[in-house]
Amino acid sequence: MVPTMSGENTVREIGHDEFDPKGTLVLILVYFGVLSVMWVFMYFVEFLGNDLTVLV
Amino acid sequence: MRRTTQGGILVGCGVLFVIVWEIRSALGLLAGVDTNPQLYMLLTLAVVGLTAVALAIGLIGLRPEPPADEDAQ
Amino acid sequence: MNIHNYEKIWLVLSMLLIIGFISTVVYGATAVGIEMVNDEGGTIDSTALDEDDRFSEPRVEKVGEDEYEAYVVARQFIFEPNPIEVPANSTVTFYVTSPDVLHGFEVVGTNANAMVVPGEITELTVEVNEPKEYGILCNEYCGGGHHTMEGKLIVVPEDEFELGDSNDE
Amino acid sequence: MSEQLESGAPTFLDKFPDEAAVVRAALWSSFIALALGAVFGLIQALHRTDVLRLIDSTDYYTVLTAHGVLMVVSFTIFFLVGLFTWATVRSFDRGVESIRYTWTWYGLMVAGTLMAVVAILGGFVPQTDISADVLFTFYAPMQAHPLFYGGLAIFVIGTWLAGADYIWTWRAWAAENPDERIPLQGFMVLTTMLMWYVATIGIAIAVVAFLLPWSLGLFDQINPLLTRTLFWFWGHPVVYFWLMPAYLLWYTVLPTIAGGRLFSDPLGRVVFVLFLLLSTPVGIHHQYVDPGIAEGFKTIAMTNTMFLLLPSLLTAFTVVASVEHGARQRGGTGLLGWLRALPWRNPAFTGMMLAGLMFAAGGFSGMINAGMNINYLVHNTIWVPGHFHLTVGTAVALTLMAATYWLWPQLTNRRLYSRPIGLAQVVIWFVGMGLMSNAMHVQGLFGIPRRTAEPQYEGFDFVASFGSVSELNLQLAIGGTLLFISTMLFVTNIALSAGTPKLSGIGQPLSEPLSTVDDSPEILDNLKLWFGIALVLVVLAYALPLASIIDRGGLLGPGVDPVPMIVEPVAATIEPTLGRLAAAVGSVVP
Repeated sequence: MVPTMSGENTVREIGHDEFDPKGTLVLILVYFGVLSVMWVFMYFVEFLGNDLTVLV
Repeated sequence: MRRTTQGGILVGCGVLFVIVWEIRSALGLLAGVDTNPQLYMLLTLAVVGLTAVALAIGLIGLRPEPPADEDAQ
Repeated sequence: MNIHNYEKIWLVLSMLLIIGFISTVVYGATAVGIEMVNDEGGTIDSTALDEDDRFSEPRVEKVGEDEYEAYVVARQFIFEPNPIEVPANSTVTFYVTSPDVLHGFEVVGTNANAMVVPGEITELTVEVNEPKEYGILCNEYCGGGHHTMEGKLIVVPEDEFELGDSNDE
Repeated sequence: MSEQLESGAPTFLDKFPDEAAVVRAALWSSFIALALGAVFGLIQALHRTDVLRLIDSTDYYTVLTAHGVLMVVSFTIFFLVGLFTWATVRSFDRGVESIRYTWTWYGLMVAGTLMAVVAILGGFVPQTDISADVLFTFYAPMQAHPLFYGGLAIFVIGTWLAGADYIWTWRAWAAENPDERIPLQGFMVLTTMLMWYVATIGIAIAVVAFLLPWSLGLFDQINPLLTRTLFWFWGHPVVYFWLMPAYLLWYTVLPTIAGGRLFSDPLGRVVFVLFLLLSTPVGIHHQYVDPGIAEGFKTIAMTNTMFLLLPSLLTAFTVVASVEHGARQRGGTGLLGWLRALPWRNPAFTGMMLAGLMFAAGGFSGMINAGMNINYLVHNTIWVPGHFHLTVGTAVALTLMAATYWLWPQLTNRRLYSRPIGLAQVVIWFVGMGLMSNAMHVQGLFGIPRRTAEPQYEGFDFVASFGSVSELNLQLAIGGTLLFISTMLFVTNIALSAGTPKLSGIGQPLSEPLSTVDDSPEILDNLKLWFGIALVLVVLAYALPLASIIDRGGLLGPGVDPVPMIVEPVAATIEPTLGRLAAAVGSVVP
C-alpha cells in the first residue's frame, strides 16, 4: 500500500514524530468550551428554571 | 489574492448561512432577544450573499485547494 | 501504546466533562430534590379500572394540608378528569394509568412529563405555585386520534378551590 | 471537468467482481429505501407544520411508520451490510467463502423488508386488515399485522447471517495468517457485528417470544413494559449500529481523501471495543420517565450512557487530527489556516466533514438526552427527533451518501455522473438540516410533542419564548423540503452514473495509519474476551430491571388486551368510544 492516496497532492510527507495536531487541539478546546457553557445553560436555566418542579 | 472556486463559495456560504441563522435561536434562548424573523432572514441572506460576491470577485480570498486534486476521487 | 500528548489532554478533559455531567444530575437529584418517575406507583389490572377505587372515578382529592392527589385516566383519546383543578401553592401528586395503550402525560411547557403504561401507575409529584392554566397533551403515539388527545390543568386561587369541580361528568 | 486522475491501481470491482455485485445490490436496496423514506419525510414535514396537508391526519401515522422503518432499518442497515462486505473483503484481501451464502443473507434481508413494508403500506388500504401503524417502536399493546413482526424477524436473521459471513472470512484468513493482527477495517466490522449480536438478543426475544405469537392470537395478553424494555435493550445499541459504518468511513476513508493518514490505529480499536462493551447496557435511558422501573436502574443506565460519550469524544479528536495531517501534507500551515488547504470541492470529503460538524451539534443534544432528570424537559418533545436527525439523519446519512461518491467508482469502474451536483447535494443537505433540526430543537423546548400529525390544540397554545411557533413551522417545512431535494439529487446522480463510460485503473488504495497497530497490546484483538465482557455488562445492567418488571406485571402481563392498529379514518375521531369499539372488533379478528 502507498502511504498516501495521490502523490501529486502531497506537498510534503509528514511522519508520525514530526506531527503535532495543534489545530485540532484548538478546535476541540473550543468545542469543550461550547459544550460546557451550553450544558450549564440548559440544566440550570432551561430545566431548573422551568415551571412545575418535580419533587419527591 | 486568487479567486475562490465556485465549489468553495458554495460550501463556505452554506456553512455561513447555517451559522448566522442559528445565532438567532441562540439569541432568543440564551439572551432572550427576540429578533424580527423576516428582518433577520433578510440580514442573513445579505451577509451570505455579500460574502459570496466578495469571494467570487476576489475582494476577500481563500486559497483554493491545489488544482491537482480537482477531479481526484 | 503510543498516545500523543494532545490526545491525552483531550482524554482527561473528556473524563472531566462526563464526570461534570453526572455530578450536575446528582446535584439535581439530591440538592434540588428532583425525583424520577419510578416503580413506587404500583401495578393495576388495566382491564378493570372500573373496580379500582381511585380510577373508577378519576378525580382530585385532598390528602393533607396543601397536599392533593389527582387520579387521572389517560385513554384513547382523552384525559379524565378534564380539566384537572388544583389550588394554588400546593403539592400535587398525579397518579396516571391507562386502560388501553401507552400514552404520554405532559403538562405543556413544564417539567411534568411522564409515560403512562397500561398495567402500571405513574406517580408524579409537583409543586404548583400561582393560579395559571396549563395545557396537558399526550406525547406518545396512541392511535389514529392521538393528535386530538388533550386536557387542561387549572391552578385556581386557594379561596376559589372546591373539591369535586374537577369531575366533568 | 478535467480527466479523471488515474492511479493505475485496480479497483475493488477489478479484484472481487462477485463481491462487488453484492455490495452494489445492498447499496441500491439502501438507496431505494432512502428515496421512499424521503418522500414520506417530505409529506410529514409539510403536514405537521400545516403547510400542505395531502393526506388524512390518521394516515400520517402510516407515513411516519414507513419513514421510520425505511430510514433507520432499511436505508442504514442495507448500507451497512454492503459497506461491511466491502470492508471485510478489502481488508482481509480475500473473497467471501461462499458467494451463494452471501446472496442468501442478502435475499433474506430483502424478503424481510418487503414483508414489513407491505404490512405498513397496508395501512393506506382500508379494504384489507393488513396494517402496522405502530411506528418504528411498535410498543405493545398496539398490535401490528403478523407480517410486520415476521418481516422484522427475517430481516434480523439476515443480518445475523451477514455477521457470520464476516466472521467466516476472518477465521479463514486467520487460519492462514496466525500471527498477524486483524486489519483495522476488519476489526471494526467484527466488533460492530459482535455488538449487534448482543443487542439483538432484546429484539429477538420481544418479537419471537412475545409480539409475533401474540399477533397470531396464540395468547392475548402481554406485558407492555416488558416488551418496551426489550425494545430499548436493542433500540439504543441500534443507533451505534447505524453510526459504526460512518465511523469506519471517518477512520479509514476520510484521512485518505483528505490527503493524510489516520492519526492512530490503536485508538480506533479502543473506540470500537468501547462501543462493543457499552452500547447495550444503556437502553433504559430511553425510559427515564417510565413507571415500573426503579430510579437506581435508571441511574446505572445514565452512568453507562455518559461513559459512552468517551469513544465519540476520542473519535472527534482522532478524526480531526487525521484531517489536519492531510491538510499539512497538502501544504497547509498556521494554527487554523490548514483548514483552507483541504479538498473542499470534493463532495465525498465535504459531505463527510459537514456530517461531522453536525454530529458535534447532535452530540450536545444527545448529552442533554442522556442526563437523567433533565429528561423531564425534553422527553417525547420534537427536540428528540431534532437530535436524531443530526445524528442518524446527518452524521450517518450524509456520511454514507458522501462516501458513496468515493466508493461507487470503486464498485462500478465508472466515474460519478457529476461532482458539482454531488457538492451541491451535500451542501443543500447541510443547510436543510440546519434549518429543520434547529426548528425542532427550539420547538421541543416549548413543549411541542414529537410523533403527532397536528401539533395544534383546542384548549391551549404553545408559548414561544422568542419568535413564533408558525415561524418555526415554516423553518421546519423549508428544511424538510431542502432535504428531500438533496436526497433526490443524490439518488439521481448515482443512477445517472451508470451511463458514464467504463474506465480502468481508477482504484484508490487507502493510506496507512501514522501510529500503526504494532505498538498496541495484542489483547485489543482478543474479540472473545471483549464479547464476553460485553455479555457480562448486559447481564449486570438488565437482569434486575427485567426480573422486577416480570415480577410486577408477569411474563404475559395480566389485564392488558391487544389494541390492533387497524385504524380507518372514521374510527379515529375524537370519540373515545369509537376507539374502544375498533379495539373490540380488532380483538375478534387477530
